[in-house]
Amino acid sequence: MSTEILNKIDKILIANRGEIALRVMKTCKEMGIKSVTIYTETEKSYPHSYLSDESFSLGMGPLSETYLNHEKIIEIAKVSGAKAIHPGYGFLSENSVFAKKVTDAGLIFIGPTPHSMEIMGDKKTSKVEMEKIKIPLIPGYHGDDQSESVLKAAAIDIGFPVLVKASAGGGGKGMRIVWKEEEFIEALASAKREALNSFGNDIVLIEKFIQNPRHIEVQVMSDTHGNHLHFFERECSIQRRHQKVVEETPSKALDDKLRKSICETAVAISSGINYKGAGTVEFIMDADGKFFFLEMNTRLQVEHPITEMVTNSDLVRLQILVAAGLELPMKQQEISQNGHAIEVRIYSEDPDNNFMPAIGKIGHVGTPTLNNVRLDSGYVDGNEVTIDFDPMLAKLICWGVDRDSAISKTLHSLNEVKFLGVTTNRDYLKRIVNTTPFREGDTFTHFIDTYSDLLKPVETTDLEIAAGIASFLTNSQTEDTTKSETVQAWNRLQGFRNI
Amino acid sequence: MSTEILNKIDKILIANRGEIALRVMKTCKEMGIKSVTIYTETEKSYPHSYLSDESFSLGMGPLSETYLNHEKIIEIAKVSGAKAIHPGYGFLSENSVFAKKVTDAGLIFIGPTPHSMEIMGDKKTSKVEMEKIKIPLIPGYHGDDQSESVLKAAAIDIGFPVLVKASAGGGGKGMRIVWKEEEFIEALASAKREALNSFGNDIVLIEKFIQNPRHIEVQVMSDTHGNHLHFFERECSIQRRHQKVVEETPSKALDDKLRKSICETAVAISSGINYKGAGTVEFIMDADGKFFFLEMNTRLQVEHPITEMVTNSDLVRLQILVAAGLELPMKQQEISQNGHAIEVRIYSEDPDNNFMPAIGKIGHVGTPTLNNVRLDSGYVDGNEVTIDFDPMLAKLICWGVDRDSAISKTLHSLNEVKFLGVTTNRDYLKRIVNTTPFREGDTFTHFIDTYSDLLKPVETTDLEIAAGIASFLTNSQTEDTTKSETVQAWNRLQGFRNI
Amino acid sequence: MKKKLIINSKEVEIDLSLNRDGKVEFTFNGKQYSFSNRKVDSVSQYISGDLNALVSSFENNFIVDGREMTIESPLRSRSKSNASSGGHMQSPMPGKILQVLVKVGDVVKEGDSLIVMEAMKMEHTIKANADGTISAIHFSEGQQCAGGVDLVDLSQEEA
Amino acid sequence: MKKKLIINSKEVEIDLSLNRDGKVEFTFNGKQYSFSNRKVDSVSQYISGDLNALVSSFENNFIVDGREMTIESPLRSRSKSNASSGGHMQSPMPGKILQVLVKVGDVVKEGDSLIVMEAMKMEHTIKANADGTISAIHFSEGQQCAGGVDLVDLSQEEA
Repeated sequence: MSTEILNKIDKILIANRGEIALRVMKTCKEMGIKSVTIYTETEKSYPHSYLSDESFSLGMGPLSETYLNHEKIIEIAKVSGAKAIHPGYGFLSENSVFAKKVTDAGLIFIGPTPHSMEIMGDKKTSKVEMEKIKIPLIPGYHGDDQSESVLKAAAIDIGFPVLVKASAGGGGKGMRIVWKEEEFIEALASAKREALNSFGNDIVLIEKFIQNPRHIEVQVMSDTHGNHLHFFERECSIQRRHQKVVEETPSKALDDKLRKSICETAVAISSGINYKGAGTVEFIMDADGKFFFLEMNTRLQVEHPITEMVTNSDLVRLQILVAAGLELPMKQQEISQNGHAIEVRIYSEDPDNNFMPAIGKIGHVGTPTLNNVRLDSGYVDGNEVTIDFDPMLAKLICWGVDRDSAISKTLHSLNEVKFLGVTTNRDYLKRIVNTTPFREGDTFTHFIDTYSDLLKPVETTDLEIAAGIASFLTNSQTEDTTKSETVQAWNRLQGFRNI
Repeated sequence: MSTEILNKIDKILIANRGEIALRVMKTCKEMGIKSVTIYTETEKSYPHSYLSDESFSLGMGPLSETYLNHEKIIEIAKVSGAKAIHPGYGFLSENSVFAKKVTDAGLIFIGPTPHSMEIMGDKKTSKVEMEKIKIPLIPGYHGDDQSESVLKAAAIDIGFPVLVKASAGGGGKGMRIVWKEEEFIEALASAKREALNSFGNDIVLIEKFIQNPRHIEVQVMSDTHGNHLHFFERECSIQRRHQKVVEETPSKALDDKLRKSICETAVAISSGINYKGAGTVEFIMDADGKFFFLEMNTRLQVEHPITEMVTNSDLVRLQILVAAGLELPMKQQEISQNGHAIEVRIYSEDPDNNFMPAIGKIGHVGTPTLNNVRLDSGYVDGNEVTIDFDPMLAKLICWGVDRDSAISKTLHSLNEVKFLGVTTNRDYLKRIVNTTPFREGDTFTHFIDTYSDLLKPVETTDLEIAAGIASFLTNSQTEDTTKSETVQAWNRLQGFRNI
Repeated sequence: MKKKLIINSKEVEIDLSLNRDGKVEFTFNGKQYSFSNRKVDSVSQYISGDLNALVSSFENNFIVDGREMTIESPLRSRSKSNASSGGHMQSPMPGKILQVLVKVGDVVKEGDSLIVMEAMKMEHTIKANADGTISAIHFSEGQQCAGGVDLVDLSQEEA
Repeated sequence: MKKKLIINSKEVEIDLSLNRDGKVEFTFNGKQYSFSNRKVDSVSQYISGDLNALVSSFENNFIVDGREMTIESPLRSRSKSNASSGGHMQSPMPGKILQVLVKVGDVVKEGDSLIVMEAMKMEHTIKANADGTISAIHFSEGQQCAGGVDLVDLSQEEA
């Protein structure tokens, strides 16, 4: 198979940055495919700019002139001799116009067809399509009439609480929950403003808001030979600011029957629209196990590694095989869930101050030591965290034989993967996975609001502070001596924890 | 299960050092079991001495007073409240006297019964036992009469080439191949001398020497409820000085039928002697697929991680479960081989100067970046490599979807896992796995001698040296400026690889 | 020897009795502590004694077995003393002012929303950190602002 | 500017024309090279230009994309000049002399075994590094020896 692939795709341009650029690069290295990366002039010290086989500067400027610049990226691909473009997630990954330009330039776009992207790219169009193939949908208003009065009437008709969502949106931007009629107008204005800023489009839709819902999504992968596979579910209920922070698979909320039903629904969608490549079908599930189609992401998902660990597969590799026109090298019945995996997203932010993003210089990135633990990060020692890009520093993914073991490994590894010098949510993530509700699987999308009392910071003890002071004092002590003398001094130390 | 385990074993003393102590510690951390380690006064900067929950000094002195001191180790276990002792490999791991003392002290020995260790600990006794249960053995002389003339006559009778081996031996010490009758006496003297030095016992045995043999071993695991499982084979044919340097699983030399036959033979042995815990049955296999019992190692093997990666299991966890008296949590038919794994052993030695061990200070240990790659090492930045212990620095274990992918990942990762400051065999290991014979699976125990021409160092090119010089020169350049100024200078650099 | 330190932005005093050869002894908050210290790598130390813990540090950032804290000497302090207090509401990071919800002279209560700004593509609401009267507003809607600058000043009633 | 370096224990001369702001240009072995340099971490740099490579270094130890080499300045050289040459066979590391296979006055050829020693629990054979006559033997059987000391001296015939 490897020669067959290399004949088609021997060099890939990765049209992204940070951890996902490094993630795609790893699979390229494993498959013997050369990788080409792009970077802006301010990113020369970030590893995605120098760990690839070749890298090209995008210059300086706003995103539209760099990572979103269709023409420049396609030109770099051609100059470098890349045969295909991997868009990662975000940026141009769900842009059908770009995908078409790539194909028109004689290059392979590693992703679905522009047509699939168009169907799924707009929440309204996608729901119309889903109704055709009888996929369950949440009651809602997806009309063209966007006048305040019509939207308000629709909200009253659906019944509060309702959700106001940007039609073109994602990632929680342009999204508001409205609990009471009298809050509707202000929330609508705020959502529309954020939508316009983020997506250049302020069309919104209104939906029944399901209380205590779980976010369950199914990973699908389709080739161009009629094989539509799924790689089981992920539960991503734990969210802050409507963005996922903790994801896991399998979901504790699914029994075998429900799992089969939701996964088969996802495959009904991917085969129904004749999908190609990797995609994620997102569902919202209520307490009774009723699930509704939410949206389909036509790209690799941030949280894809937990699926890789539990199904022992490499989704980027499969994306590349499919893009090269090959058949998927497994059958559905060969894919199984083994053990449990949890991903936590490490952000440079202060969870105890309304998740305010933080900036700074990373003095040191810690390394996880346990087996079957992955740290997907785009930062190395000395890198600056700036306001130019997303504040996600890394994803920590821990696999265990069972859920309890995955939780223990997550708690232990979060202590190890320090980002010295920057305020992060590491401690907060530990608090989340260590709560009784999380341990018991009582997870739903308002978990963080509901259990905010359990998530309060634990006061640092005097003893912990004293240990920090000891280190501070000996740090200043070592400043006065040379390094090697200090090491000898430690070696001379006698009686440490002797019996 | 976790409560059941913790009720029996909530704290383990690890009676070992280096990478294997850290390896056992990882599983303890994952299972919520406290770990206790031991160290000598010269080892305070090595991570096994401070990454455990508790650690105790063994003081100073020869091994008999430290890592081989039965009484001191058992005393530390009792003082610390450990419920069980994990011996790792080497040191006391196959010492039945120690195992018995541990049990007599009311502690659990994580390993087989002293009786199994005694049967398998002596090569002669074990072969007598194997004959009883009709396991195929190599033609040889295992007699008590150790006079030069009798041994020589036996060698002539078996037919040259023959192998002279220390009866109590292992790891290639006290072992000599004799190709011609006239070389026999000198080789015998040398083997006996080395045997006496290493094991305090110079009894040797003589065997038919099989040319171009493969070393195939089978991982077995048995519980105390009558379940005797195997975890498939490992091929460890690539050896230098009779010590394994490259191991892999599955073996290219086995087809399904042969694999079934050799694995079932191994289980016939473990069930035949009513074995308990983890063990490895070693076979030698000739070019026709005929295999002969070599020996059984009654402990965890150095190369166990490749089995863990391919069967997706944690052998240390299973050892602990069995030691606690629990049933193995899987059936034979649930264990399968998935993908391919290769382990290479990184030694501080100069392969281009007769594998002469090297010492020095490790300035920096590199980290592997690809997924499904493990570096099991007992060293951190700043540690000294001394002559006091084994020169193995680390084991690099790479898993790939197939053998070619595992080879690519090994080559790539060997570049990453530098041990700056110490001469290592990293480059040599790359040469081995990159040869055509290795890639084609033409592996046998004399691979390194046979293909020595293919394993010669490749001359460093002027261009590579020039890149080194560039780094040397800019290193001295940065010495004149402060660190932060230098970083800014790099950031100011324009036009790097611009298009 | 008495010594002042700033820990998590608060000044504390310790009484240091020993600090050499990797050993340190001091009194903090009325209790006596004694620790030994071994270097692990360029950022980490293993502290043993009253607590056995891995401590990593970079500049004034310390992590004790996963717990983060800042420790610095008053002479070299990098943290601004009491940022966003004393009636000055500061921007947490560079961004754009979207909405100014108050005007000079307004009486506000602690927690009232004053300004909505956008930073890192998300909206952040700047709230009053005390009761008081708005005495100055330094930016208007649509303006860019740097990080750590005063946005709104509040004159507090005397207690 | 001409500059001498010791690379893999051999002295070479380079002609350095530029070395500032992370750029370096020089002539080596008759060819002109030009590189830029970016720091990656405390031990690694990314070198680009005639070759794009990660270079790690610690003291005189350099690794260029996995290839190891030593580079040092003649003034600060740490490597012993031509260890075990000039007719001195040295012990590679501390150990114990097991067997002395020659005596003073013996004529030996390059590659002949002279001494068997044990170090790190393995036997090592020390061989003649040139043709010559044994002029001195510094240890006898059973003695411990340090690393890097002369074991046997050889007087070489004049060429």
